[in-house]
Amino acid sequence: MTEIAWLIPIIPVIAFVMIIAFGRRLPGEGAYIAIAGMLASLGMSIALAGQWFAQAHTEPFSKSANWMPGLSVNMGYSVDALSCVMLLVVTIVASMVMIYSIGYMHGDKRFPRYFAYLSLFAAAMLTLVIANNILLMFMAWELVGLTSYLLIGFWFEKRSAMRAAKKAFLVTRVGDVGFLAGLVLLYLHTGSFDLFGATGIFENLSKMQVIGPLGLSLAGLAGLLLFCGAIGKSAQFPLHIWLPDAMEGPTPVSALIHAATMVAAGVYLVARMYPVFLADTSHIALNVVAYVGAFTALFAASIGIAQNDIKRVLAYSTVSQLGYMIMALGVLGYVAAIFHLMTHAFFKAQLFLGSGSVIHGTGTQDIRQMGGLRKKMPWTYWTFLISTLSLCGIPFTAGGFSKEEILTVAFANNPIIFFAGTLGAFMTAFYMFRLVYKTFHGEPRNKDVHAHESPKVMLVPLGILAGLAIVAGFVGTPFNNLFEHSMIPVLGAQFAGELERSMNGFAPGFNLIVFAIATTAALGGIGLATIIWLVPILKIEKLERPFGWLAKLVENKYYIDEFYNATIIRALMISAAVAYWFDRWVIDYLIVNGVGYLTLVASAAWSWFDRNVVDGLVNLVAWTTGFVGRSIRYLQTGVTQQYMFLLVVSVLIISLAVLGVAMLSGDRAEAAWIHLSFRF
Amino acid sequence: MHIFGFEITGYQLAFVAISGVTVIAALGVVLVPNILRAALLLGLTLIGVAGLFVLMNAPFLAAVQIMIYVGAITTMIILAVFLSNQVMRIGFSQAIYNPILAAGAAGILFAFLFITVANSVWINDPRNIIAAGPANSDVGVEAISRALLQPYVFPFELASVLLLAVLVGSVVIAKEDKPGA
Amino acid sequence: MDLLEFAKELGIITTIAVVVLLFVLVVVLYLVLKLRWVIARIQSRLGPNRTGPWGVAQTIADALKLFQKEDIIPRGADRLLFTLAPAIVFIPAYLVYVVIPFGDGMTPRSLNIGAIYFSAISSIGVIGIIVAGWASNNKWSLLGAFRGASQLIAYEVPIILALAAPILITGTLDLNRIVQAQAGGFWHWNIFQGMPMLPLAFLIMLVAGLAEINVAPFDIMEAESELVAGFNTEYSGMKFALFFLAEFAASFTLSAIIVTLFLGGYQPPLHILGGQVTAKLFGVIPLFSLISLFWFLFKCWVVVLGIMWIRSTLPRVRMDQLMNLSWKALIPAGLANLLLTGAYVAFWMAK
Amino acid sequence: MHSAYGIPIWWFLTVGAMLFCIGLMGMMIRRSAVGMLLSIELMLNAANINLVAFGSYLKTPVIAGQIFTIFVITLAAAEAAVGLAIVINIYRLEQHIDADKITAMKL
Repeated sequence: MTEIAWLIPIIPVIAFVMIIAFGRRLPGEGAYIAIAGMLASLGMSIALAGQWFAQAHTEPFSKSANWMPGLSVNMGYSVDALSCVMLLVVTIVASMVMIYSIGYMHGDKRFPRYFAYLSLFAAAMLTLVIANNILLMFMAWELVGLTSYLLIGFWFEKRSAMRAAKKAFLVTRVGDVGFLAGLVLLYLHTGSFDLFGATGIFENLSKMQVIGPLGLSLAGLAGLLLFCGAIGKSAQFPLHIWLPDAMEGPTPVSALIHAATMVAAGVYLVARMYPVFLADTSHIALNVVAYVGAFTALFAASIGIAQNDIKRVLAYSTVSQLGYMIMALGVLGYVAAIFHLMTHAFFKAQLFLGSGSVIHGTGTQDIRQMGGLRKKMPWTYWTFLISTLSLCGIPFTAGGFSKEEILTVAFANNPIIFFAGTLGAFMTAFYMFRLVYKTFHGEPRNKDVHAHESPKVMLVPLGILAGLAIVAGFVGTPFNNLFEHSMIPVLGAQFAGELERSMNGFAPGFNLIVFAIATTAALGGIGLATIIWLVPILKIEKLERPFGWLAKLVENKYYIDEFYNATIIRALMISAAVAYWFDRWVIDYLIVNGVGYLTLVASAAWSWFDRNVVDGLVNLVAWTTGFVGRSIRYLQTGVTQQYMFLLVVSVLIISLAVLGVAMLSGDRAEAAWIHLSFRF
Repeated sequence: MHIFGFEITGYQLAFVAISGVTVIAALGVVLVPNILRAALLLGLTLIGVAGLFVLMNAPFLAAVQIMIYVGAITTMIILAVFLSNQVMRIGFSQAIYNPILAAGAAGILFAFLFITVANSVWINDPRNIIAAGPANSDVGVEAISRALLQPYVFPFELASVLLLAVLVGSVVIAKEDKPGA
Repeated sequence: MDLLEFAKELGIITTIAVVVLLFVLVVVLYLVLKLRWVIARIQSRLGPNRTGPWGVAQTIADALKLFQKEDIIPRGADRLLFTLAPAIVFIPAYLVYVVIPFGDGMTPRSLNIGAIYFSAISSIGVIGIIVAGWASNNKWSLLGAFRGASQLIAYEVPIILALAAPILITGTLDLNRIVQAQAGGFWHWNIFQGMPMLPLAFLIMLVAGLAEINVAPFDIMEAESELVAGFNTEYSGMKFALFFLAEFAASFTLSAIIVTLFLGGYQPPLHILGGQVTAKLFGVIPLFSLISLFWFLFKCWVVVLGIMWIRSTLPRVRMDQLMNLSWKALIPAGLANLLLTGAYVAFWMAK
Repeated sequence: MHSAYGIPIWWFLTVGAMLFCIGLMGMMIRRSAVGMLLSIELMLNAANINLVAFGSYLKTPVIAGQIFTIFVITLAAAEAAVGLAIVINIYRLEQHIDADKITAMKL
């Protein structure tokens, strides 16, 4: 199997080409081709993973082909535990989403193209996870971004979808610049794009131990640059703004790309390049990773509480959970992060597909319009609830195991991160159950919405994924962590040792304190949500009187629902609103206007004055650019001959300049040029 | 044999003759106002370049040059000239206000190149090689075909894909749009 | 190579050129006469029989008449190109003779890329035809030239494809070595090798070659009933003679190439009929080359007769039929044939 | 046969430079688009001469120079086909192929 593993990404490519070429003439208008291809890839992935884990390999299998002789640029694939797990996750979720999409996209006028895009995305994603070469990874990375763009903007007649697609593409591109810089840096210092092998990047990281300014080592710098890419793709603060908007795409796409696979690519990238981070003796890079992740986790969770669009709640939840994984990577929870990536892929894909089923059934995305759907959509409800429990980290669900492992590692390494993680778990449970209660419980709030259960072709994937949301966790229970045994050797002997040294001999296992705290946090969140929305013990009216100065704002009932539920939540609410405001105005506004990251941090001091000054500077820059552009646009005459003439004159000027510099600097060899010693 | 104190070989004479024809024909290509004659002169230039290839011990390349460049590309250009009905268009571009300016720029660039080329010390200058005897390996058809199918097979296949794309693409571009189609 | 050697080389080249030119002239004179005889015989009439014994001097008389004719350049014609065009057509047709192995050791100039040289040089002629048609400033001429150009371009491809098959089998581009590889009896000739492929290549070559030298049934570029006389309508006298010469020279070249590639070149059909045996019997060494020259010319004569037979019996095809035949039949067949031949060489001959 | 024939390499390079500069000049002064295509072919040939010269004049000649030239010829054929198709299309649209007047891309 390992010899033909390269076929796994090729099959969807073939499906893509077939659907693009023949479209509606294929069986099922192309859907069956795409699904057959995906199932074939899934079968091969299962066979590959089964063979790999059964044989207990330690060395990654890696094979390359040379592109062009003379250039040391290879293309190849590698198989190890990490890529096996990623292959399984991608193929399973992609198959489920494709099957689901038959029902969801039924009757769409661009139905075949949708499946073509999905196949292309799957191919790119599979290439990304199987590549053994960072350049190939980068290409697949960009291709994944392209398909994400195409699919977010799938209904491009909608102006908002078009804008969201552009936004997603451009915002992730900011991070990609970092990624590109990082890979160039790695190439310059290790002389290779390959990951494995004696000449590969990982074997030559010792060349990058040079300590630079701020005590940052070269490896750390490369790691941070690569992490920039992960920030963009995995929607981490401050580049998370594209992901909520990406919900404009079809819901199955959100499930596949913006919940389960592509956004996890950032986490995968950091995990794949983990030796680079471990080689960073200053440990700055990993700390940055940890704090960015933790901040994102809390920040996004607090926004999620205040959202009313079912997909946006899930989107912020995704951002928050990705922050969780990134945070785990930062505190040396390498295995825990990948484990959470896997479980999250299953239950979050399920949640999105479930929400898609709800949207399909009710025709709206606003949870204020829903309510009482439990009876009308029992299948959707129960599967949704299972995944929610898994996401909240209830013990003995997949999410429970993975979240607990992350917290255990954080507990051992960094108390601040541990605290943040616990708080995040609490908030997650709170807003997820708010979502469940408002959507499925109580009475229908809008009589115009006539909900109905979705067709079987949509329910079956929901069921399978919900099952996985429970079962998938048992590969990594704290008592017998099969996952860890196979994942640690991926790093190679040297770095696996490094990881253990860094963890001071601490082996994550079952830790009663952590278990108790995590479970309490999750149950606490659920409980708080219950007493507010399900069994209204905490009455909103009672809380109105002490805060009368805000009473005028709450004349609208729905508004009260949002803002005045309990005193404990009030602080959270305000911070959520503030964070939302911060997100909307400071980050969105300034980045879109091309101001850099530093300006953003300065603006975070909530100073309007600052913002005006910076804005003025920005306008000055823009004006200067515009002025220069206006001035030199007369050069663009559209006449080829004039371009040619300018080209020749420029070449002459450059040659003269080079010559002049050589003569002035007294370079004898160059200066001899002018002596005209012809040798006829 | 010595002429005016220089030692001159027959090959050098052949070189001078061929390159003289080539360069004069090339000048004609850019200066002759009648575009059809310019295209024919391009054919002559290309044949001259093929002759230079022969002098550089690359006869296969010379044949390929004649077959593809002269036989195919020049024919295609002449047909395009007819189809675009622009044969007798006389005069030069007015985009650069004076053709002399363009000629001057190109001339200065040539002076640069010439001084650089003629002044450089070429380590394998034939005057160094001739004393040591010929240093030739089998630079023949077989070597070319081996190189094409072994180390360069990827670009070779890529070139075939490119040609296919060009075949389809140029038909699509040049095809007249039928109304209603 | 010093200058003296160079001068000597120039002398040899000039001699070869003159000899080949004379040979071409003689061959063309004979071919024209023979063509008229053959067509007359096929049409049940006598043909030229008055000038000289059996009419053999007829073509010489015709040639003399042509040389005396007034050389007309039409008004409005591009004088320079009008004058150059016959030369552009004739010179490549004449240059091809340089690589043809007429007999054992009787190649004017043996090149190791002979086959490619042949297709490269013969592809230049198209330009002359187009130029002639345009320079005449006559719509029939221009139409004839366009037809000719599209026809020649279309049939260049199958010829090269067919050419490739025997080259693959013998493994060399040198025409001399291709002939040598076919020594030892007619069953060694290329046409009987690599069984279904090379005969097919022979057929493709023959059909495409007929079109390439634009004789009936493929002579639509000078179809009298449609285009007066095609691209050479306005030509007369010496210039017309050059076109005429080039056309017949090309038809001999075609048969020579077919003979070289497929019919064993100068090799005798049976070993005992070859020069070596005769030389041993009579102890006369120079006979050796002469006998091989005889066999070459004999085979060419047979092929030329075949071509004349075809051109005098088949009706002319239409323009669209002509194009379809090349692009939809000959080129696909040639490609498939090339593929099969490649497979044959790779999998059977390697053993 | 040896690769040198007594001709110094810079003779070839000079011819290459001449053809290149002539082609460059043609690009600037030719009015019709077909004329500019002709000039491009000249420049490509100049590059070919240099490639083959460098390949042949090494102490052990390398085949790469000729291989690259073959690729260049291939690309030139492709470029000419597409370029001429575009020229014909432009002629159909504008009834002329004056590169001076084709300035739709002008800002």
